[in-house]
Amino acid sequence: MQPTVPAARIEDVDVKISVLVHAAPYTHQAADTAYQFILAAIAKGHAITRVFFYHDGVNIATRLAVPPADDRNIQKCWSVLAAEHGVDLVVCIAAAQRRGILDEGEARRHGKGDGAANLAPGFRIAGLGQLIEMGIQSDRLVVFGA
Amino acid sequence: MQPTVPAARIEDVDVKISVLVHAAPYTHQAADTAYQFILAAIAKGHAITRVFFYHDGVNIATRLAVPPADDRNIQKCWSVLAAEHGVDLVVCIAAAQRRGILDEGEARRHGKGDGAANLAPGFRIAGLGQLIEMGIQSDRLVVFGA
Amino acid sequence: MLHTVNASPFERTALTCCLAHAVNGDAVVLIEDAVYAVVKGSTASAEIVAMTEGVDLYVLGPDLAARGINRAKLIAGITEIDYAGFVDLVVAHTSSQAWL
Amino acid sequence: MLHTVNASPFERTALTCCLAHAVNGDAVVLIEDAVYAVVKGSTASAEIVAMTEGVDLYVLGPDLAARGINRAKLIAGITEIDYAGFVDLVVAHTSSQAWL
Amino acid sequence: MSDTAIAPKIIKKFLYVNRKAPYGTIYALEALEAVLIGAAFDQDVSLAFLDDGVFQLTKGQNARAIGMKTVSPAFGALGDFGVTRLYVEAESLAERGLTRDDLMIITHDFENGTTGEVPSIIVVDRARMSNVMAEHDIVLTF
Amino acid sequence: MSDTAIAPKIIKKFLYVNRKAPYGTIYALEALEAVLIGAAFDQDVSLAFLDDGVFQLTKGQNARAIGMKTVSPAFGALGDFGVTRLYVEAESLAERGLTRDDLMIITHDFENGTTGEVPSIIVVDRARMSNVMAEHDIVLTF
Repeated sequence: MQPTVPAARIEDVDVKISVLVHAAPYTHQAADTAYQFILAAIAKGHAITRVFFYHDGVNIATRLAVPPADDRNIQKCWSVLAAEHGVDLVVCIAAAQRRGILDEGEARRHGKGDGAANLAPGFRIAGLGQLIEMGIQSDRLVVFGA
Repeated sequence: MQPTVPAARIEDVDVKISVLVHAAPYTHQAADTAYQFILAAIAKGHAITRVFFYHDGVNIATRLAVPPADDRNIQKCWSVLAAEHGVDLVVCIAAAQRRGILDEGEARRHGKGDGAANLAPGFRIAGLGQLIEMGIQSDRLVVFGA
Repeated sequence: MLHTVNASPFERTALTCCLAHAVNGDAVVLIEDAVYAVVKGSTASAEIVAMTEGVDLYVLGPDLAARGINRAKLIAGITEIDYAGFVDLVVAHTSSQAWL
Repeated sequence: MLHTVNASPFERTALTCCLAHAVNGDAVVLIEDAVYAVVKGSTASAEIVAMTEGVDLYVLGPDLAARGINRAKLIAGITEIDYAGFVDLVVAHTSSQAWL
Repeated sequence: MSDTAIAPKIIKKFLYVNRKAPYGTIYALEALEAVLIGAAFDQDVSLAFLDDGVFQLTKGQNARAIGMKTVSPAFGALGDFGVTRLYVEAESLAERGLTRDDLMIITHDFENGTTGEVPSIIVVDRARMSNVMAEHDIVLTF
Repeated sequence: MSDTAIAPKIIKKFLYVNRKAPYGTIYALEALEAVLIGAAFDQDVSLAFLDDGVFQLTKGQNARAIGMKTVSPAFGALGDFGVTRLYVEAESLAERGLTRDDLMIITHDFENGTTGEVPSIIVVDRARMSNVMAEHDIVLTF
């Protein structure tokens, strides 16, 4: 199958794209579509400015998920994306606290005990300002949610 | 405001009710409605056979959530319900593994490191059989979801 | 049978689906965002009036209050209940079904 | 402007809302469960035909394949794209809006 | 699993109601997981497919291109688990441009042990679907 | 927060699109949190309320009875954050049995520093709402 988007409408081969992900992994397909979209964008030579995880999208970043062996591991897909392509994966701190996704600093600050941090490798927790900033710094922003 | 359900239609004052909760805390109101429903049922003298958390409902059971100080703490509400009224709160093991909710045994079994277990007090993780069993053992089953 | 609907009728089709299956003598409880369905003058309320003959319709008062919907705005024929009344309805019907 | 819709038109009203706001020259991409909208003979496809004059309509092929919808079942006037084509559409439009 | 050791005396009629499309959300998959576990309990189990739930049963699904697991083949195993009644609503099919021919063929063995297979899918109209729901003790919606 | 120290040179037009009712889901609340943080960035910020999003602006909300926080008062503070344009779609109101009088009064100070308050809510028809969307660089949907 050939994509039939008119080539004349494509402006550039090196566009800065940022992505906002709103929905929980597995429960909604949004995390999967966002991931496939980003792979395709990278393959085309575009730059991914940042991925911001908001609402239940923050749950993608838990290192504790153990999906069935015959299914994809969504967190690992994203962690590999960060490692191999240097994609900046930012988890909203306010949304993450509400839902129980903590990095080591947060886990300590809230007295959750040693080893409690559940943020997966390749993700970082930061403020909503990072969402605005990625909107400013990128040429395109795409939202995937539910 | 007086409820106007015809009293003649109410069969019993000691009915066994079980509750199934499907939706993520905060994101959907389902966890709140289920909680208020159960408080009202207990106040009326009914027995809560069990609450089973499925789909994203398993996320209610994380001990790592730190909601804003001016908001309710949904996990704590449920943990208190278990402590004060002995309500059996069962988190589906398959749904929980997929979403990163683990008790100590599971955390150890999957090599997540000491202190990684994030199941809150008052909840226990068990198989889907507990859902079927509660259907068999209770007089009524109510589903709250999204 | 007791049916529960919790989604806004303007966002999801769950209420329509429910009403298409509710039969004479059934009860329908609107909770959470579904309570918007019974606001007078809305497109959803017109559908409810047309489709609930023989069905008892209840709405959860606390959810109305949260959303600032006062009783004067409700269409006729709706019974407002609180959580205790919801429990009574569950007890009064041998089975219930959630239209999620 | 590029619009994306990902919900089934039989379950949610998002597609209707989107089409009511898409204007001449806009593009709409149907992804995930929204791809069911373009199945010939469905109530949703009738609405699409009526509401997309002047709007370019795209559907994500991988989502069609997952759901077992082969091309023979699609209404006319739909362009099937893959993820790369989706990226091209995002690039080709200065802004995009997700109807969630 | 220790769950299956309970061997309850009570037999109830369980109806699993499927109203969501597959892949876009996980409900179809996790409902099926619940059905397969539940089948071990010697209860009377039926499934209902209405609204977008009818999409779960369509032929030709292949989720490889979206990086997911194809759910539909598992329905073929239901008969082996003693789940033999899949009620499908005719109006839901028609509204979605589907006919019975768009659905997978799902069968189970004759109950009396003679050879041959019986279709598990029972297409019913909306009024009959309401009756099916009313006839069950427990209605689990996903 | 260190985020605010970035002081970007580029000014873009941000539109926050609100299409969900409050309380039933968290989208209204978390969208508002994003708006309030975003306001610190010296960008051009507007809000759009259409479909069920118009319910966010209704008078008389009180979530105490459902054990939740009442979201609506926070809209009154938007003016202080420099967010002065709340586009509300007329058709969305009408379909829901609402009029402008059912909405809260939300105002902001005159921009030139003279005394007096200006209404922040701008009721627009659907065609104008499409234009509003098209006029913005970044459309954030919640």
